[in-house]
Amino acid sequence: MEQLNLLWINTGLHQMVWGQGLMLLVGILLIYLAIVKKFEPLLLLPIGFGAILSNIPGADLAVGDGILHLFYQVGIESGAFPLIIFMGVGALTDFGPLLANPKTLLLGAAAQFGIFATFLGAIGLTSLGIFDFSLKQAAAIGIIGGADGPTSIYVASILAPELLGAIAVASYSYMALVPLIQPPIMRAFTTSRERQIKMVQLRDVSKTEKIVFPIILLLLVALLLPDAAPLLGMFAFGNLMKESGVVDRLSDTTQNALINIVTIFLGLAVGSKLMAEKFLQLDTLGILLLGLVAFAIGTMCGLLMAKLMNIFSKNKVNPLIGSAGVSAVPMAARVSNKVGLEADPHNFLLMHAMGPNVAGVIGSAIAAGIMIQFLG
Amino acid sequence: MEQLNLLWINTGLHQMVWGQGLMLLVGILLIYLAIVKKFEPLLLLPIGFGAILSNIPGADLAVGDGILHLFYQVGIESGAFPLIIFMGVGALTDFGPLLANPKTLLLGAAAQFGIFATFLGAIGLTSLGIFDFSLKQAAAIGIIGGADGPTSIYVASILAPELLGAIAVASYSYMALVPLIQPPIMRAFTTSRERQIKMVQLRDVSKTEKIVFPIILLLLVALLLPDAAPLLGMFAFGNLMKESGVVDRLSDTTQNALINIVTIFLGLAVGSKLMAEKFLQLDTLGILLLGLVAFAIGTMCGLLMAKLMNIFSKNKVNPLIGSAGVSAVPMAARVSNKVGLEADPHNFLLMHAMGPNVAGVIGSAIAAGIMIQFLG
Amino acid sequence: MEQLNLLWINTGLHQMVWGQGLMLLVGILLIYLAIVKKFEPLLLLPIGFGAILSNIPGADLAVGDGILHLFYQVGIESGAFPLIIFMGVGALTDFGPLLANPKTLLLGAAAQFGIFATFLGAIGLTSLGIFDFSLKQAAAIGIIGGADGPTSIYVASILAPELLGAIAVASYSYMALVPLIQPPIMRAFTTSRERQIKMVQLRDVSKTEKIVFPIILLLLVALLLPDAAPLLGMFAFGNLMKESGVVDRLSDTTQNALINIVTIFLGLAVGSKLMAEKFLQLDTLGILLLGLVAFAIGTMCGLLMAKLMNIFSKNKVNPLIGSAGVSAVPMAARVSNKVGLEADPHNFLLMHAMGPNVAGVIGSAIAAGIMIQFLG
Amino acid sequence: MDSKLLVDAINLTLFGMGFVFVFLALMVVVTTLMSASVLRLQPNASLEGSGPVIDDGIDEEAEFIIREAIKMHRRN
Amino acid sequence: MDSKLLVDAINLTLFGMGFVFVFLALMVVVTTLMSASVLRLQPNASLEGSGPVIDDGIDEEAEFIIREAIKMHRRN
Amino acid sequence: MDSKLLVDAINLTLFGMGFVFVFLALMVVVTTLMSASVLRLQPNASLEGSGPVIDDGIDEEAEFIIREAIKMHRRN
Ligand code: NA
Ligand code: NA
Ligand code: NA
Repeated sequence: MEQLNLLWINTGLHQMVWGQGLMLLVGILLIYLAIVKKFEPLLLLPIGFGAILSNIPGADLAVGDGILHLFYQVGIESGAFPLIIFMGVGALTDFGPLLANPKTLLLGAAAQFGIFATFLGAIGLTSLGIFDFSLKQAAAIGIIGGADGPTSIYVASILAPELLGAIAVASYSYMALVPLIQPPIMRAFTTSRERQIKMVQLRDVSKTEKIVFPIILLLLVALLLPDAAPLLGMFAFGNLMKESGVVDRLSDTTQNALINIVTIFLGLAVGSKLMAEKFLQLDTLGILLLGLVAFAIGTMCGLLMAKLMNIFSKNKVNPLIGSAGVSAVPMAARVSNKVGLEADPHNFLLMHAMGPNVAGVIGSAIAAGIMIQFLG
Repeated sequence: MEQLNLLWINTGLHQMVWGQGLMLLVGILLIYLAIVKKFEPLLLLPIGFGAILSNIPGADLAVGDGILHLFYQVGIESGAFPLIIFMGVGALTDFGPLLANPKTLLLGAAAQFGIFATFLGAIGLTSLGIFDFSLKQAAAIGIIGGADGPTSIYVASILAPELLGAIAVASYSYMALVPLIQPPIMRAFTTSRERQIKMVQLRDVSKTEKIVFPIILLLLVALLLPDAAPLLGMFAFGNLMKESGVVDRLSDTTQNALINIVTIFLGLAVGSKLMAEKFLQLDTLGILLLGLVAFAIGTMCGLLMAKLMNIFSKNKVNPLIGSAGVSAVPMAARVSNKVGLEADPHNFLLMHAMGPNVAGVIGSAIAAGIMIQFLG
Repeated sequence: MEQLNLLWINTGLHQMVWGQGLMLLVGILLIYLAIVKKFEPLLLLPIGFGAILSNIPGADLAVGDGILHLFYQVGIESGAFPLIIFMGVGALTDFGPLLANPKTLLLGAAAQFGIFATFLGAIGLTSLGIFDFSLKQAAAIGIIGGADGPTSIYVASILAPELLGAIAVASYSYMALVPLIQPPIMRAFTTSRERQIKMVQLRDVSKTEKIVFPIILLLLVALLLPDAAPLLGMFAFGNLMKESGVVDRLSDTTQNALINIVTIFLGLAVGSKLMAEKFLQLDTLGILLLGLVAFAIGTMCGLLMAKLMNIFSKNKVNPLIGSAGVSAVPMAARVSNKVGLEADPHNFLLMHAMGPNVAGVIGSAIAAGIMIQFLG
Repeated sequence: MDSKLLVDAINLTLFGMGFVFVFLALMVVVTTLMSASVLRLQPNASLEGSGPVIDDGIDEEAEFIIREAIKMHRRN
Repeated sequence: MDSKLLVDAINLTLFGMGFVFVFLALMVVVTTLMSASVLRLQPNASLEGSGPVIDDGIDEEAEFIIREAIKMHRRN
Repeated sequence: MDSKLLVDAINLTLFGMGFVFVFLALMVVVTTLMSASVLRLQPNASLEGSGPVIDDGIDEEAEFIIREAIKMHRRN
């Protein structure tokens, strides 16, 4: 009897508090979104599973010597996982369209206003007493607007690790929702005529340009913003491995086994930050809300910047490619293409949108470096 | 001369104690079994090599800063390696046959009596003064009867790390010996007529069932036995990655590069627990003996459970599939098939035996959770 | 204004000291050599990139919690990376030609005189007051003459971590330069007639011999020189995985995903030792100079040993295969073949040179073990 | 003390074995219910091939064939 | 203190957004110069295929085709 | 002290080089004996292909061919 009682006392059912039960449902929801709705499944499936594991009452997987906590310490606290993922992203990125039309870098710059506006909004809401975010927390939340998962996780791990779970979930969820979030904004801020603008075919880009570009990017970062060097350094390294053509076996492994392995453990480790007592707070609601605002403002500013550039430039750009400046590679570029085809079924914008799309990755990393430099 | 002398003093030959020499031979034996006899070579080759490396006099690879000791600390002491392997096993497991015939789960339950009977036997022999095992040690030894390598290693690393080497060697050796150990027991406890029972063709199982199953497994474990959550959580995660179909690149890497890498280092790390002074003890003999008993009792109980089920059920099961409940995937299922074919050359039991086979993996992990909860 | 000033103060440009600027150029040079000149790109590209990252003023990536410093601590300080690479090299090595003609092992022995002569030279120059190397440092420098990257890095990490960056760069650079360094020496120390010696076709080697060889190698090392056991143990383990044929999936992963992943992080970690204040010293110049001498002497001794063997043996060896004894696998063997073809366009030495080539790997590891035993 | 040890072991065996059975029996029930619900909700669910397949064995065979093909290709 | 927080945030926003623009505008200039130099130095540089290609999409398609082919092969 | 250093270095060189030779010469003997025993015990042992092969070079070539084939496949 005594033992039966002990067994019962140790069950998850007996130890569960309502918050843990709710988080199990959140975990199942994330898994559902990943599998059925195809919401960024590579990340949301591990994160959702990690969320369930972290909230098993009595298992203590996300604290102390728990395996998820170990993954978190080894991979995220050290910064290693997001940086390795960024190296992999670099090895998967083609800067060709950007090099063929470098001024689209400015679209990637403009879309970063989503980050700063949200940062400002979070502090504003704190001033009004609605939320209670510090400058560091506000900055980490703002970076959601960069629409780059690893950048968000990297910045949150440095500036606001207590919010990392909510920030990562918001970041990947909204990246998956880009096809729903962006089109209405794109239609609202452009005229039908603008959406029909045809862009000139992109020029061919030589192998040498592609090899030199990541080195130039690295040196500019090194000279001007050292705090962005970890992120953009690993990004440029991955890209150089790919473009150089002399280390194909390293590049292949980076794009496959390595990024896959790290993605699994990154997801589980992020899940360890979804423990009920940390996640079920008003702050999380604020993060989800502000993250959505960040995506919307970023999209809008990308569009407006494209329209502004058209005032000064002879070679008109279709403003629809501006929204791709938030990154969310390659989803946002596909959305640009899709909305463009609605306006004119012969207007293929995909290639043109890839320029601002990858520019947005660089832009967000620069914004991240600024935040870390001033607040880190 | 002085230097020659120093060189001689530092040679392995001069420093060797007889136990180390014996362990070098044990290492060679394990490698021989792995290569020539094909005894679970994926594990026994690295373990055998690790055993040799650990017993090189003066090299100190398995203690302090030695590389094998580092592998042990990083991978086994933390629990990471067996859990990652279990994730990989999950990604390689097909629950289809089990879902088509869920009552075979009971066969996987019955076979776990091998674990508990051996646990009891170890304590009994201690009471009689023949061996000297603590409850924790007896539990870790009993788990050998689960016929799952990673489960054995995980439990031993928590309850009795000092016996881990012997337990792992016994576990993998007997798994390799399943085709020798099981058939006589199977023939002894079944009649020729029982062995000829034909089972109905398994129904088709839908993708949805396969996706929902690992989530249900995880939730049941979470609610009822949190201490089994690390093992079965990672197992279910691996299986969900595979069955969901939305993260194929993660699933592929888990089934290949990741599980292979971890297997290599797990094997070497286990080898580090085969140092002479720890391994060459009477206890080791007891472990080898008790492990064999555990396999035998598990096999027997699986068979008897199948016969018991046939008393109450209309759809007869061939009792030969009961012995597959010890797991030792997929060897035990193949043995069921082979012995079945001896009795009737048209009776293919392989598919039917896969159900209890994977049920045995779950059953052992549950038994492991119980042991850890009460003794850990 | 205040913030603009802060931003400027924090830029890399403002913080840069001349040494860092110079090291950025060194990093670019290494990348240039890797990409354009194809100098061992698998290592020199990551090392070059790591050199740039380490010298970004204000980023502090190679010290404290910087990511490159973490890679260094985890992978090189622990010894893990070079040992894992050596396991991979073992899995890529074919001992067939060596087994077909075992006396070529002596060529691999002779070429190690490059190591010891350089060690002696470094101490001699210290006695003369020109440089200031300790015995440990001189030994680590000498190992460059072994022409094996991972051996050099392993020894340097134990005996002289402060010189590791320069030693690794010298080692890989000279390995890439083998086609320039060796031929003049080969022509100077052999007569045209010697270079035309035709060697008898190598006999077939059985699978069993190939399987037994790594075990014999391991046991000899275990008995005679335990300090070489980590290096040669992992090397023999990799080779046994390959030759045994029973763990192909482990062997494949070792030869591909695993060695590639470790190579990337090894390169970056080595790059972390190229920080300006440590690298820009007179010592570095000495290391580059002595490393070149080591290669040259090793080449020469390999040739002379071959000529010596011809005095006592009936089966003449072409002395050109002696220079392959420095290792630099498989470059040095190809150089032997090429110089041989110059002398006689029908004389293919490639297979014959593979024997001393892999013997050189063993020889250097033995020399490394001696150095570690007496000085470590 | 020895008898205390034995009593503890017997207790743990009984509870442990009991729990294993209860847990797996519960899984039988839950799994059966789950399958029934799924089949009711998706009566024409696309089934995976014909009958459950042991991935392992067959994959390995196919892999082996492909590898051999590549080897043959290399030799030629 | 709240107003101090807000002022800090506004300052950081202005400087941050300004820096992002300056940095990326500088990249436009440097990249353009780089491309011009490269094209002048290597006027007939071998171009990669015809026009920049999104590796991802096309690779995935090809991979998919190959995988399907292997699957078909396995079934037979 | 400098001369002490030099003496140490000379000693280590002599012993080190000597040991390298002894070790590898011993390997010559042991390897030869091993091969002889193996060939006596397995006179008709299945040999691997014809003569030892440098895996590296040939594998890389084959891999290269396969990769090129895949690339061509992708382009079409
Ligand atoms: Na972005
Ligand atoms: Na089992
Ligand atoms: Na060498």
